[in-house]
Amino acid sequence: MLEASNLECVRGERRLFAGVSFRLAAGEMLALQGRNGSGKTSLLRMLCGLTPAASGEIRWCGRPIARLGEEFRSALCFLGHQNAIKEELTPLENLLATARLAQEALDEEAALAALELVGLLGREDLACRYLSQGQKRRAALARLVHEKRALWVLDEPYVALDRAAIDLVAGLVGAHLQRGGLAVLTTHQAVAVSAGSVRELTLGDDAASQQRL
Amino acid sequence: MLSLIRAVIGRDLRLAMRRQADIVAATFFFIIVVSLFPLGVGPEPEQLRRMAPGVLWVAALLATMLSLPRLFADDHRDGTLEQLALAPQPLALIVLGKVIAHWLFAGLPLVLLAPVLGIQFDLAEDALAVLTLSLLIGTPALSGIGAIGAALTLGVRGGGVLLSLLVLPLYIPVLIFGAGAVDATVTGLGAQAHLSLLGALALGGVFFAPWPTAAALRVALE
Amino acid sequence: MSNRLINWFRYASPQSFYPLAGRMIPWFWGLAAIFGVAGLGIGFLLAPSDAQQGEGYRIIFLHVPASWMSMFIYLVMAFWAATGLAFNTRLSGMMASALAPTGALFAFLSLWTGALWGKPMWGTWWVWDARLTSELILLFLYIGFIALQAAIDDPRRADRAGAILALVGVVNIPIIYFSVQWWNTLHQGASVSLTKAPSMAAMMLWGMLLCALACWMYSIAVALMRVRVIMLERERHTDWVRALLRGKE
Amino acid sequence: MIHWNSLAEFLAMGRHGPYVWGSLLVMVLLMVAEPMLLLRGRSRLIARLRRQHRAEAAERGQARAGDRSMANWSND
Repeated sequence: MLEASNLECVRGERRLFAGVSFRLAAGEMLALQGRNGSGKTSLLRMLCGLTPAASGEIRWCGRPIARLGEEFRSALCFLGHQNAIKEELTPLENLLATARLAQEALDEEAALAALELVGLLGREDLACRYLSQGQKRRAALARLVHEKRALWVLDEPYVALDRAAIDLVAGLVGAHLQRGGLAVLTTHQAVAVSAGSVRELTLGDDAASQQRL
Repeated sequence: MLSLIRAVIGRDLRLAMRRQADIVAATFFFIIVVSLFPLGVGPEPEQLRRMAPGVLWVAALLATMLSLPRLFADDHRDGTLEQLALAPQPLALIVLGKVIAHWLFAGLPLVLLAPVLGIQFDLAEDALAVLTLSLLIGTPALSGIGAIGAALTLGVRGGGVLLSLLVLPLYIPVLIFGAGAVDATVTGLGAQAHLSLLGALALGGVFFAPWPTAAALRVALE
Repeated sequence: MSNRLINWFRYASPQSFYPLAGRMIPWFWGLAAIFGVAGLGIGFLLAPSDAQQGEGYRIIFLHVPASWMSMFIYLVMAFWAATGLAFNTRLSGMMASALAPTGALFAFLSLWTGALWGKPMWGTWWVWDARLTSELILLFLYIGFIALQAAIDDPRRADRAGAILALVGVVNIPIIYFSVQWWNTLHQGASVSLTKAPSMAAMMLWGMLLCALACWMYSIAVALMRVRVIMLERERHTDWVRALLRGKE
Repeated sequence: MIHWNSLAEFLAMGRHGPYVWGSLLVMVLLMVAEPMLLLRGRSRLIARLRRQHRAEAAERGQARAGDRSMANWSND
């Protein structure tokens, strides 16, 4: 379903990676690894279509994502490095606003259930600026509970989370894969998911591919 | 489509209400700038009446400039802008929603204050009415055109100053027709033509500006 | 047709354009010099004096070409910006940024010569005449473009942001010009204006055309020089720049 | 053919001399200065790039030597 061929990433005057290719079918997950600055986040942004690749192509269901545009974006759920949480809004408002902007039906009951699952019940009416780092991350990840779109692209989903929350997210990803979804995520930790097959890709392994231009 | 625009407006307005200090600051800036002019040029009613349209309109431009940098900067910082750019609808529609919201909390207060401030300048009733009407028609154009500048300077060094450099020249037609409408009323020429042209600018500003703004936002997100 | 156009742009890669521009520059300098000498010769030595304006009208031989060029260069810049956005070619963005300073220079010269013309003719350095005001705004637009590009570090991003700004500007220039003219007629009524140009003798027309051609050739030459510098700077890590610089030692 | 009778008359430009010559002078000055500045900027850029390229080449040579010494060391 998701296919990348010969991707090259240039940031400023450095080539972060080149010749990155992979293919991901339904129910599969790609775990991106690599040290800091190896271009993991850049690759994720490329997969979303935010950053154009210096060369190479990304295809979704056999068609280039640049051509697909909105059709691709309606199958994509991206969770970036930043939480995309509004400090002034409560977790509940954030969750509902995100769903509304993505044109997804999410009623308050379902949203509350999602917040309960990520352990934010009792804080759903507190402005996010009063939450801890980990709680903010949980508020952001609450989106995933009812997320039905096919491709999840998650940047460091486990960062700032405690053990229980990591297991919870891994469970959500596992359930998503079991439904036939796809996931691409970056991580520094090896976290087992309950279902689906995991492919691994390590960026910046060979010093030759990463060089000054 | 409409529900998306409504969702964006609703979210931005709610955020603005939680951060009222910004709106209040821009509004008071408008009031203070307008009130400073009589102190600077003297209290002769005749002179004040002649200056009023220009002063109020220039102050409105500057007050709008003040709130523009935050139009996209907050969303950019916390990652919401990426989410908006990845929404399965054209980004321009979302921008349109944000422009309307910006007008509601940055432009509308100026419109509502204008008659009160116009009294300070000894404007007659018909001139006050036209002043308010011209601001009502013209300020949406300021929000629309300003959004282009805000998107172009997003995350750029010295963005605020650069923003005024880019946007103020583009505001000139709005200023001319807006202040001209009041002027024409005062001199008894009738404001009809000015107001229609202003309306055309506002329509253009609100409905065409979101497209270059969306393009600039995508460039900023790369 | 469009296919051939794209091919043409692809062949116009910096690597092949750089030496080509280098070969063309001397020719444009030569043409600029010939036209300039001829135009100034006609304008300052041969042309008769104007009945109303005396000798001061000769500033027009400088002012009008500078104004023309400042507007024309903005259009060319917007054209390159549009092709850069449409075809994503590297050369287009470089051309746009190479043209901007020269356009700004001509806008400034147009204001300067306009002021020096206005003082003896109108008795004042500055008149809020529609053309002068539009020229001032054009200078602001150029400065905005240059400042925006200077503030963005990544050249590709700077190109695209500048291109959007240039296109927005080009849509706005007619609106601005129209609004300023409208404003001008309301506020100044029957006062003097540049539109009342002296009835032009054929010789004056020739002088002006030649001066305009000289400015045109000058702009091309300078823009090519600047685009070469930009190319070296931006492509400094490519093999062809390395080879080129090694070859010159 | 030439419009002027004397050089003084030409320079005076019918009392408009300062304005006419002021225009011409500034225009010519700027139009000469622009290419001059460009040429200077270009030669500076070329010198800087040469330095950079040389430094990079040296760095690369050193890195290669470093690899070799590492290899020798691990062989011991």
